[in-house]
Amino acid sequence: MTPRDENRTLPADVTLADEELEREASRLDAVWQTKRGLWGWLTTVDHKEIGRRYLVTTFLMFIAGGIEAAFMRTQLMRPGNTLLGPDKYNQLFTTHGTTMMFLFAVPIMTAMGIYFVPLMVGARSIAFPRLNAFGYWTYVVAVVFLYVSLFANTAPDVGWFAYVPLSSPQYSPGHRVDVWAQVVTFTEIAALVAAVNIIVTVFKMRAPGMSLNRVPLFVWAQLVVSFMIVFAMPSVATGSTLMLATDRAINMHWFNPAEGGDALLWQHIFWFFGHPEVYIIFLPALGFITPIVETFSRRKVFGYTALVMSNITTAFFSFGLWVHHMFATPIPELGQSLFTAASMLIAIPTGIQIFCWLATIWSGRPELRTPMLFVLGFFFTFVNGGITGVMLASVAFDKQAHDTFFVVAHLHYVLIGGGVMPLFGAFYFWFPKITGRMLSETMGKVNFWLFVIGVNVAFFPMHVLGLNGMPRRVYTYLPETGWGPLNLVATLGAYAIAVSVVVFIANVIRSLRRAPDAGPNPWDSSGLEWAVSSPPPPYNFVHTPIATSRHPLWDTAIDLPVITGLRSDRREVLLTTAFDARPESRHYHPADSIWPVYLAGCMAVVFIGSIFSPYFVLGGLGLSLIGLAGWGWTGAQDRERERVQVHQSIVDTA
Amino acid sequence: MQIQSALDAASLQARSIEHLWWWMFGVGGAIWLAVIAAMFFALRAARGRRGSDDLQHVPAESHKGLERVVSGAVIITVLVLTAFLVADYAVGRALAAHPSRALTIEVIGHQWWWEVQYDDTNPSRRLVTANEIHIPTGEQVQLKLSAADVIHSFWVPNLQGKRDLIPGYTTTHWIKADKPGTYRGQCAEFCGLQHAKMALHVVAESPAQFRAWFAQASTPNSPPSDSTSLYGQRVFLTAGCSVCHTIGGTTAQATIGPSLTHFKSRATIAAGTLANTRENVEGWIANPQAIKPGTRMPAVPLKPAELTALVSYLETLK
Amino acid sequence: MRRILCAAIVACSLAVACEREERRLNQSSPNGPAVFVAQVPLQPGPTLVTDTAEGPFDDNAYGTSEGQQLFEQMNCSGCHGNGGGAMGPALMDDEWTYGSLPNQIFASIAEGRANGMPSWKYKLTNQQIWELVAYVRSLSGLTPKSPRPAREDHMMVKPAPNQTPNAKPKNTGLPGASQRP
Amino acid sequence: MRRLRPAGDAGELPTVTFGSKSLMWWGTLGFIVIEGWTMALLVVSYFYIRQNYETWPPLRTPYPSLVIPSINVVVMLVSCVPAYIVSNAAKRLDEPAVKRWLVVQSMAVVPTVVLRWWELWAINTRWDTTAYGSAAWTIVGFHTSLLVLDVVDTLGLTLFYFIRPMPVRSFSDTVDNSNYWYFTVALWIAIYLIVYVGPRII
Repeated sequence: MTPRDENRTLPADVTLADEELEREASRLDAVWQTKRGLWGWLTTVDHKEIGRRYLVTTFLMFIAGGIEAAFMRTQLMRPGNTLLGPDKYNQLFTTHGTTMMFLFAVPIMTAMGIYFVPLMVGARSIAFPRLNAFGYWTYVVAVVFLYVSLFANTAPDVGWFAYVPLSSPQYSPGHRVDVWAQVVTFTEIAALVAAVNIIVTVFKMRAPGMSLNRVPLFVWAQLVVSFMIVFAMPSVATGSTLMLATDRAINMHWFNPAEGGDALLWQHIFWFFGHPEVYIIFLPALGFITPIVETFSRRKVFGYTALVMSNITTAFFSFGLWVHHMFATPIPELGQSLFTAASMLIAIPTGIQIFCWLATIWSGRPELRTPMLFVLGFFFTFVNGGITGVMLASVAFDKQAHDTFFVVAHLHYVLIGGGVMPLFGAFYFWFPKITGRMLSETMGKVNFWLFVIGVNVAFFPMHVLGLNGMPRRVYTYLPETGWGPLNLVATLGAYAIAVSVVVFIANVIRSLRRAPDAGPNPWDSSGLEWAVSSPPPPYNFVHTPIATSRHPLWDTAIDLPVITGLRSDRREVLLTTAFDARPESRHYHPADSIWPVYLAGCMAVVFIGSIFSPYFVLGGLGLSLIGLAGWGWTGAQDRERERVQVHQSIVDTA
Repeated sequence: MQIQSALDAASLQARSIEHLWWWMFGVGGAIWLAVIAAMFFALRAARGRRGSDDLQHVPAESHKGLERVVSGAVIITVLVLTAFLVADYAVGRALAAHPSRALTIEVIGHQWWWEVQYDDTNPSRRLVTANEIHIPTGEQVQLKLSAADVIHSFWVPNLQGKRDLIPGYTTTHWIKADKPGTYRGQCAEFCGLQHAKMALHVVAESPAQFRAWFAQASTPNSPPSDSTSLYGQRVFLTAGCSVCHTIGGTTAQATIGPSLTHFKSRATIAAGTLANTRENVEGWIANPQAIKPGTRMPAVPLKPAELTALVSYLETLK
Repeated sequence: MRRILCAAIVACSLAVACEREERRLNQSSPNGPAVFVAQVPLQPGPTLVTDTAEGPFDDNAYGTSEGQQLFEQMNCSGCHGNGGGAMGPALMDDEWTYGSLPNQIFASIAEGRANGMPSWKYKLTNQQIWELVAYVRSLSGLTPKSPRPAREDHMMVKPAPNQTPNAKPKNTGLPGASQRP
Repeated sequence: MRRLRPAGDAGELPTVTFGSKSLMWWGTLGFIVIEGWTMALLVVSYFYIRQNYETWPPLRTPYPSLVIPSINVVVMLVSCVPAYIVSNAAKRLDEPAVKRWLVVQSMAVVPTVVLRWWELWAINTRWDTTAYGSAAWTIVGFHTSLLVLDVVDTLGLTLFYFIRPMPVRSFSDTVDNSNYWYFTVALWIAIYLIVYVGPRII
């Protein structure tokens, strides 16, 4: 039973009457609605509710990291400044890096996925909603833990890369590094859980007819990145939780050279995660760009297949270039050249994507609305960072530029240009969908120009500073180095960025105070997420839509074919085959549950406690048994009404 | 003016890297301009089609054209990258080239200063100093790099790219300075509280001058003559300085801190943080934490008279 | 809600954490040369005064670890054999010939003791001696567990202090008193 | 808002599916991949550390003893039999058989955890003596966490089956539980060869 032959059997002019739809909608509301009040807030498993919280929390982290950056820039504004001592400065730059990488960039990208992937593939929910909630709460634990530590003078002070032996117990006494290791552990758990969730959602819950070659590029990016997370995150989890934390807590010798341990092992483990990490941030951002470019060029994207392929190749290559973070360490020449080649190779798929978007704009009818502006800002800024990236791939040049402000400039051009700018574009683009309200275009343009100018003023001078010999992670510098003026310029740029973010926040507050004015599809865009009301109802779709092309809303301008028959008296989702998305089964969808937040609490006891005493670990695991039991506890709901399929035979039970 | 810069090469190695940089800068800059230009062209070219309401309609021929343009751009990218790769490999070979035998200097990174030892078959003639490396110009010098505590990175931009000093490893580095001068360097791998103030100076001088310096540096000073310096020496040996520091020709032979045998011959103190002047030295000894918060040098409580005498003694260590 | 809960819990231990993590750098000691201090070991100066069972660095991780470094650099292990004892008495057991109170250990280090323990009052500053006191006490589990040092980046010749079980501070005889039976 | 045109009916589709048709199967697979990959990284690190030694295990370190680990390997392999029978019974929705054999499986898996305790000490060196010890302990320790997790899962499942009638879909979950057990056992055989037998060979 595929959508196509269904189309043949059913007359094309029959459409569902509005009152019928409303009755169905109210039935679904009764079943899918989250309870009001604190309890409902704690127990909800609605992927949109969780996604919205994720977005808010991660954006708060963006602000926190930004404030830390502002402090650092102010300290470096002039030589010999005494605003911050080395101790505070080291804590701040470590917290800044940890926050931006682990608590902002990666989770906010997965947050976008958690909110939009089910909508874009036309599913009623995400594959494992309770796991999804658990991931969010675990992430919240990391946030709270790091920031309480910061105010308890216990923030990590060894850099977001925590190189041993500096982070080994002898040179980092106390628990600052333990905080880092466990914060990383929590974020790893959260990221992995979200990744599995998105992979399964994309493979098993796509709308009928959405074969892999019709999957929106946003979803493709999320899928590819989820696979990258599955293979990258275990690496840093291994390093931080199973090696560094055990070295510090129970005196293991993973990194003790005197007992056969190895300091370079950490760098391999860390960068085998650390480099894909960059693309884990960057690829979803590219996923945001395509729908924005399509919508505001009024044209389907040029080179869909090329874009998908470059996504996948980028993901593969990104695991083959971690050593270019280690060119200054004793690594055989030949090995280095191979990694140079790989590092340069990865520029090709990225280039292809940029060319495809330019071609799309070229042959379309661009409208310079705010989201589109941020995409142009992406070209302007990111290409610069990409080129310096290729330069840094050169072993010889990297020997000079490595660990200098040149790298600081490069990575901010890549991550802000390639990550944050598309993200802001995405905020402006999808804010109406999430809140039902438009953001102000004028404030948006102010926000954009301040941001682009700020970023370039703040980070371009750093290239020069680096080449003029300014190393990274210095809390101050001598007047005779002559680095003062450019640092002052960079600091002013940083302030400009701060102002532009304030403008954005003001813009959000302003439109949240107004009445909903967006409507389901304010930009006349083509994705399935625009087929439902803004904000979407808890069940997303009254009837699961059928994807007849890559751009359902553009190609089926008149009426949308849907699959009916999912039960509305209990939470049920439609599963389809992994590749060509033929309807396969209806799947029970779990109810709201307190156990995700409870188990996240247990995780907190286990991992934070492990810093102080093994008894916390045992206690936490003991408590989590209750949680697991509660999680697994399922009554025999309407047992007789299940239809069971074992292999091909379908059995009706009872 | 820049006291340490990769763009002011003074050695074989730094210059080849600098050439590579300017070359990549030219090509990279051109590519950036091209892409941005393409972006603005795309916006302009599209303007004509504004308002026509055939949604998503793209004429097939323009599609063909697009395909040609895009694949052209991709091919150019590939070519440029290949060129970069070749250039990098060539420079890499150049950097790797070095003679079989050469003057070998061991550099050991400590939190937060540099220990410098000139290899010698005869251990007694092994010259130990700190934070200042003298090398002869015009010949390849080998640096043997190791770390005593955490990872540091040896970096003198005008002379050579950086090389990490990693506990448990010994790495080598080659420098061939081609014009005399003093070149500042700085630790490039984050190494703790005073990473920012862990600098060193490389003094490149003609082989003759170098030999002269070496001979002078290898012979301890004669004991001080005047009474103040003598008192100062006694302070040094009794007040606790000798627990960490070495002064050749005296009973102070500890190796926890930098060797002070020819203290006065160095341009700076506190690992390139302050000029080696009388006031600075007095201020440093009186309260090191004020200058390098976290340094291992404790503030030894001394009476003013003791401090003055101590400094006058150190002044004699030419 | 959970945020508030977490915050509350940690807020209680906040003060502790601050103290434990404080990087107390080698301050120039406010009271004259070490020699005068060591003669009155019980008043080592306002910032570092201690007459109690708690040394000024006992609950400070950084200070204890500085003491660890000094212990090695001053070659204390030459006699005390990494705390296991050799020519000098063991430091990891609960036998304290001259008392286990911080100020007693301070006196032992500063003044030196019979049978070969040299006097360090001319070699180390008060703070350094107090850091050594904290480390020596951590060896036998007399200091709070949380700030105690873990393994060093050296050969594993002795169990790390963070593994030593907590011990009751013993005050076996002040100088002159006989050893415990 | 667009009008919706019914173009198909899902009412006839099954609500409980087994194997790769069910979500839980994919989820289980996801975590198998993650845990397997983590273990792979640990094993690579183990051999990376090995490069720092001339002899393996290091000097003055005895070989790991083989008795207990070998016994446990056998126990685990045997315990796969009830697991297999359980999953087949579950696919037949044969509740009595599932209950019966889940009890057998529980009795078969509990000893593996008990044996694991001596297995850890069979490494014959402490984790805090050398990097070799650390590596071995970390690998076995990490596997222990997976083992305990799955044993708890099995016991809980058995308990539930006896406490109250289970929804039909938990028969599918039961199959996935068996699959995860096969993975745990397979992983252990690899570790047994690397950590316990390996040092005698390489």
